[in-house]
Amino acid sequence: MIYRQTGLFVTSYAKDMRMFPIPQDRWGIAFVLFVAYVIIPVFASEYWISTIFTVVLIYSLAAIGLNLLTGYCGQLSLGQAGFMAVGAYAAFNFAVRLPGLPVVVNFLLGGVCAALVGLLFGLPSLRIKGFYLAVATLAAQFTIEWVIVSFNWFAAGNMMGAIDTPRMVILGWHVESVTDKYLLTLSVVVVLAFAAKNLVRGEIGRSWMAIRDLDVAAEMIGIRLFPQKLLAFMVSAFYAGVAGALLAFCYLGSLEITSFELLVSFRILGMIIVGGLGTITGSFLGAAFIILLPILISNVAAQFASTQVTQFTANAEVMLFGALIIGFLILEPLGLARLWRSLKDKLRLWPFPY
Amino acid sequence: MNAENNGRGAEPLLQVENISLSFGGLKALDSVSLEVRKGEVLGIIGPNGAGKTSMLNVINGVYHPQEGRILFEGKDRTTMRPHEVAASGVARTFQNVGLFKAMTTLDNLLAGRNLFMKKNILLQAIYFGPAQREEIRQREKVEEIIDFLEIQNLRRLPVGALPYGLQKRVELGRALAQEPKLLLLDEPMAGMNMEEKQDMCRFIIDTNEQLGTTIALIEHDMAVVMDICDRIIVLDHGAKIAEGSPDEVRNNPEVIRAYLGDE
Amino acid sequence: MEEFWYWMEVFVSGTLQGVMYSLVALGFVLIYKSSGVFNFAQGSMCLFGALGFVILLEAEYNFWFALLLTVGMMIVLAIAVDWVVLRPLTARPPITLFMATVGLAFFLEGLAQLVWGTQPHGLDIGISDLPFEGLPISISRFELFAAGISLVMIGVLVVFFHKTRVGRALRAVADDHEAALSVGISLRMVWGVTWAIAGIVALVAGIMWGTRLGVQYSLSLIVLKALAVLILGGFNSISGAIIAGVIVGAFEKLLDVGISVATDYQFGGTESFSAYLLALVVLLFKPYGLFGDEIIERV
Amino acid sequence: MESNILQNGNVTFPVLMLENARRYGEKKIAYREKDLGIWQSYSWQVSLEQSRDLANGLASLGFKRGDKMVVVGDNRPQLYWGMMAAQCLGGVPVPLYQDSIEREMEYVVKHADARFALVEDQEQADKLLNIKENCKDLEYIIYGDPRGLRNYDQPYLFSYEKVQEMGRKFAQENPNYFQEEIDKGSEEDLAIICYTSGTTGQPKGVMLTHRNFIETSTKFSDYEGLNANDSVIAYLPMAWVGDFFLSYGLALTSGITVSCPEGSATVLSNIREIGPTYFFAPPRIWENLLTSVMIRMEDASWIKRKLFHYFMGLASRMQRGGYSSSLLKALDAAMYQLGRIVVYGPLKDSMGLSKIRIAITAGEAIGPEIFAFFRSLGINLKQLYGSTEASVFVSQQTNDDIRDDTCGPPMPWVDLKISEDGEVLFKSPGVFKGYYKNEQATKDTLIDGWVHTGDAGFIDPDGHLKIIDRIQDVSTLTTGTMFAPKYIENKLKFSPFIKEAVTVGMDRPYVTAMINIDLDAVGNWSERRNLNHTSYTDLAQKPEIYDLIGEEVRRVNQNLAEDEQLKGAQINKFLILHKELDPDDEEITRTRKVRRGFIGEKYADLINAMYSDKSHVEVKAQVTFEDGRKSTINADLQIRSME
Repeated sequence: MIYRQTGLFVTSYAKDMRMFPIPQDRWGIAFVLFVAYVIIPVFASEYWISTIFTVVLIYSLAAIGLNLLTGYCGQLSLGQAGFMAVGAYAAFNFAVRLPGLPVVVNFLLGGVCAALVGLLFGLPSLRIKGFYLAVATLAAQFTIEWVIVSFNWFAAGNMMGAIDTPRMVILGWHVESVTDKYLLTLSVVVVLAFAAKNLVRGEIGRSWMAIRDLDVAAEMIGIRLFPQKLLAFMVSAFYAGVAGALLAFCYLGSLEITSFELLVSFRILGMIIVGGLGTITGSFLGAAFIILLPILISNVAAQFASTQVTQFTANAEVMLFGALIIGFLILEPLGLARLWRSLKDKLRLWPFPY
Repeated sequence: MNAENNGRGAEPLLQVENISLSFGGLKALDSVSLEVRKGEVLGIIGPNGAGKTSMLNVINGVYHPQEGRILFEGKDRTTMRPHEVAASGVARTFQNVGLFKAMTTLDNLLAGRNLFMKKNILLQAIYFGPAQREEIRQREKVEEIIDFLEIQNLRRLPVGALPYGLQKRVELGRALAQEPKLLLLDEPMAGMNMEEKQDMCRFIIDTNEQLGTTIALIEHDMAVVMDICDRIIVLDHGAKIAEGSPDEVRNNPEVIRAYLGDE
Repeated sequence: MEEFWYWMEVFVSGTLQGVMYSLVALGFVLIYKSSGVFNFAQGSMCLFGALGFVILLEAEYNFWFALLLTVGMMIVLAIAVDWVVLRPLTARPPITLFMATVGLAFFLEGLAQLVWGTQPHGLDIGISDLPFEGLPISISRFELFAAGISLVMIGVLVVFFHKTRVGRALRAVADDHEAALSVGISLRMVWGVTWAIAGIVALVAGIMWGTRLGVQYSLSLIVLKALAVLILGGFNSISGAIIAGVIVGAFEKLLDVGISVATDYQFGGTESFSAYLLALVVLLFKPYGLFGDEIIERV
Repeated sequence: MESNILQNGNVTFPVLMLENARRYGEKKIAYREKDLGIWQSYSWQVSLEQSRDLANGLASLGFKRGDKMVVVGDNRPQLYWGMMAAQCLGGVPVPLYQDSIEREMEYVVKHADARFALVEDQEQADKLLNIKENCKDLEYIIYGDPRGLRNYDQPYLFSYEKVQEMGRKFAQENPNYFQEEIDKGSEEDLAIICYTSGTTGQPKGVMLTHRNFIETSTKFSDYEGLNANDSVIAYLPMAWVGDFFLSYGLALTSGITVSCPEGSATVLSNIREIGPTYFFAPPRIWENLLTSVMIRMEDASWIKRKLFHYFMGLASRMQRGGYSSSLLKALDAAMYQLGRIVVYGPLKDSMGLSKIRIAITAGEAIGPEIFAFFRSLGINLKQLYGSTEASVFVSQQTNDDIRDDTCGPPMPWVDLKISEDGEVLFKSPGVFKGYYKNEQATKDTLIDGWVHTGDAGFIDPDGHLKIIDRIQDVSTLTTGTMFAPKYIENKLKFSPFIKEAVTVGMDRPYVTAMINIDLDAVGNWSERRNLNHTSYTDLAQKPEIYDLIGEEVRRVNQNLAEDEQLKGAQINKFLILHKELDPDDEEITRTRKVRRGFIGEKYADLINAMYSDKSHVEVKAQVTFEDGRKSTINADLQIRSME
């Protein structure tokens, strides 16, 4: 209804291949960024900024990473939280052992370390596929957990990987308040989300999708499967690593290895299923949905407040999480992103159905 | 311009020498030799299970033969991997359409250009600058193919939703995007109606004549094969039983026996 | 000599535990063979069954009656899963079905704990965990019993598959879906039966593990270990699952103890991941597991 | 300074081209063409260079003043530049219908004595190559798109680029030749010969001069206020005078931008991309647009359908006006604003018509519902009556006085009168010079400066021209009632389900009709009723379809019954034809006008059957199945009686 496409003709390929070809979409993105950068910091409460917005952004980043590997390249991974842990502990170590680096550099180095570990655990993809590979990524999850707990060098001598993240400084900016941390997170996520979008609409993204859709044919048009899969593992782990670092520095502050347990990997997998496999938008939608849902449930339950309720809601949440995954797979395999798209298409085609 | 025509049928582009291939105990190819000559359209025919697709798979590097060797442009490449084969200038289409179904026509064709693209993940993440220029360069090439195959209105459609005949055409487009020296077509006209077959014939002939691409194709429709092929090779039970011009093959008693006997 | 018996003890204990892994993996292989579904919820089914069983026992039901009831419950569960999850997802890619079973796993865990609570339950089926006396190594009665039950289960299944009509149908389906269809075997029926059998296997495994570890949430995680067993043995080989279970059990015990001893008990707990690494390394050389069928890709 | 060129008299299209290139240079776009996925833009400067190089190339091939060059293909800038190149050298372009078959082309090429041919691509080149032997004047064939032509080695076949290359060489040796030839041009020179696809007999070549077109185009631009910011889409057949006016004349006189679609399959989406401000279309196109809207609305959810019908009703209520209370009027006006967001705006946008300032329907009568629909959306759709002989314009509705059944008052520069026997006559600066090599026809048509259109019509009390039919087709039934076949056919064709109709009645006791259904609309209709069909023939003979069409015929009859003069000429029987009328079979012209005489002979059996008491009739028919197979079958056509 609001879309008007008459007279939008392109006179060059550069314009034709824009990320958002329709002006209304460009305005939409600009509006979302405006809300995120201006409206939320000014008007939202600390609780919302910290526990909702920052967390959603961080998990969105992790979900984007998993989506690159699973949604775009078709390689199922159950170890995303493990790579987050690598990023978090690596960034922590860089911050503690090399003080003076801008904290963003720490995050990126955390991501790079995660990418290298991702490379290591991606190696089996040379020979194995599908579920076999998924199980291999479980190995990553458990091995990483074990290594961090067993070698307390990683936690600067603390047991169970317990760490407190140091103060953050970027070129004189002391990132201290909840809003500061939110803005830092937001900026990192925005940059990496656009980078991810650029990756998937270019040659690398096409190669990944080709491998996902039909690896035999992909190889026969000259795509080298193994390096491309490895690259997907690395990029995915990089995103997870940065997300892990953000989680540690910008949200938790002090944490243990349990912040990155297997359940977290499954939550991220749930996010991309619910949000939409193979879409960047879906990663955001899925993360927001999976994180907001329990809050919503407990708020509703709080209306009928009683002590047993918390336990009830905790279990109901797990059930609902499972049911949602099944429900989305059955009813809308392409997730919230698809619903969002259909809504947009409806508006674009209005009043026609097609 | 007509160099490929002058040279047609003379120089071998691909030589397959005494290839044998078996799966477990099953012999798919039994000491088969053939050559594809520069500039020609070669037809490979034979009853079901004659080993035609296996032959393409061997040429393609999907399977490696247990015996024999393959020369492409005079160089041995028997043990090449499929992506190396592609890089050396061989493209193919599949019997049951090997497209990337969730991707658009444009992306499928662009994917076919991957061999020509410089990959640099950082530049691509930034997009603006070299990566964009590269994308545009490849897009220009792909647009020529879209124009060539008259699939302008399919650009933005996911190929999985296209009718079968058009999928086959897009798949040919993806193969052409590789700018192959040798194009292998596995039943390019299977499952098509008359009109689609005619179109496909025209595109195959145009590809051969205008782009100078050497073509080897498998096809069941005899009329089509006789029509567009310069030379025909007949396989039966994994062995070559005849070879020659369409006329020679048509009248070859062994071929007739193989076909009738199979019924 | 003492040292030898010590290692022998570790080995035997690991092996016996491995047989219990096999039991979990077995339910998994059954489903994978017949329907191609990689059922991540197998562990949750163990928890679900064991929890149901223990609650009935605690309510002072007769042991056998409780068992019968829970078996019935597992069959109902199998049918429900078939209707609600599998049917709507027919003809979807395997990876989708796998993810659906991940969802199912969460759903079952949530459901079980919602209905029966989250506190751990001890389960006593009357077999003590004391070692036999008079042997050079200590072997737990319970471990031996559990291994025995597992082997009996496996034996029963083998007989079922080879001697009964339904079992033969199941095998036919596992070998070739289309051929099975063409001779008039109903895939739906077969899948329902398989899921029911897998549910019963899960129940038995859940009772065994529940006796060992207590019936609690972490029970659903033994499926993860079973996954390592699976990829080691190959998804579609029953004997593979059994042998791989034994290998994994023995390996992780030996490695754990080995590392602990070697590092003077500085490092331990390698059991949490060693099985996966083992599986991973094996996969690099045998991509379809030790006993899995190689899939020849046709193009 | 600027207006000098245009004021010193003697303005030709080449002069305008030079002027536009000087005035707009690289700054304004003359032509756009969707090619290789994007809109390639060509400035006036580029257009000039393109035409100049080609003109020089033609000169080097020996193109002389007065030479004819046939031009054939889809609308392409290259072809427009080719026409310009010919005109620069004092030659005359002769555009042909791109879907003409060889025989039709051969006639025109021969009749026009064309020495040169400029064709779009291999398809057209093949046709000309095949007829070249019979056309001894035809010396050179130039093609635009080299695809498929690389292996052609005829010495008289050149690519567009090759000719331009020769032109650049030629220009080095004769640097002034191009300008000198333009200077030699006179406004009274022929600018184009348009062959009208006569409904009777062979096509006639209408000779139009530079002055004819430049004067009408200039006057029309002033009249409608068109300027260099306007844009049009060039999609009408180049051989139709309307396209020459729109995509060539207007471009040169007013500097509007002309956009050429990617191909015939993408015209509709291309229109949307460009969003033209001035749109010129025959009723068939408007019908197609409406049909596509209706088909899609049918599939929409009920709430959208309700909204759509409510707002369309509201709009037509407001069109009609005549409110009894000002409150109701204000209420409707307020709702109309909402409708702009909810229905009118999106609809116009989906058709690519939201930037339209002026829309014209011409060439045939348009159905009142169709007309009202587009007017309701707020599109300034106007009816035009024109002819090739008038350089398009005779009369057109004005912005503030729109009726659905008239063609408006004469254009300000046109004199119009009705002869005693009811024929429409006109006189204007656009009046043609004569029919090429056809003195007799010229003498019959152009008498004392008045063009005899052959159309029967009258001027209503408000000064609006109303057309009834071709004067030669108006006849009487044996009962003495007046019978105007096209008038009835048009009413039938206003139904979305009826694509073509031929009515018979001259010297017969009653009126009968042969009908072509619209395969898209009827196909869609039957799909929702689970009626399967294998072919047009199969679908056409289903009783349900007969019922559907019968209902439409009944509606037309009711309408006729309201007219005192025509109520005796209601349709008595009809049948649905087993095949679609096809220009390739000479049943209709390329502009889709019915060739009455030919059809009368070809389908004599069917017609006679309808005047007997038979309830069906056998016919041998070739059918084409959806998979492309053809076969001949004996179709059994039902005859439906309307009593």
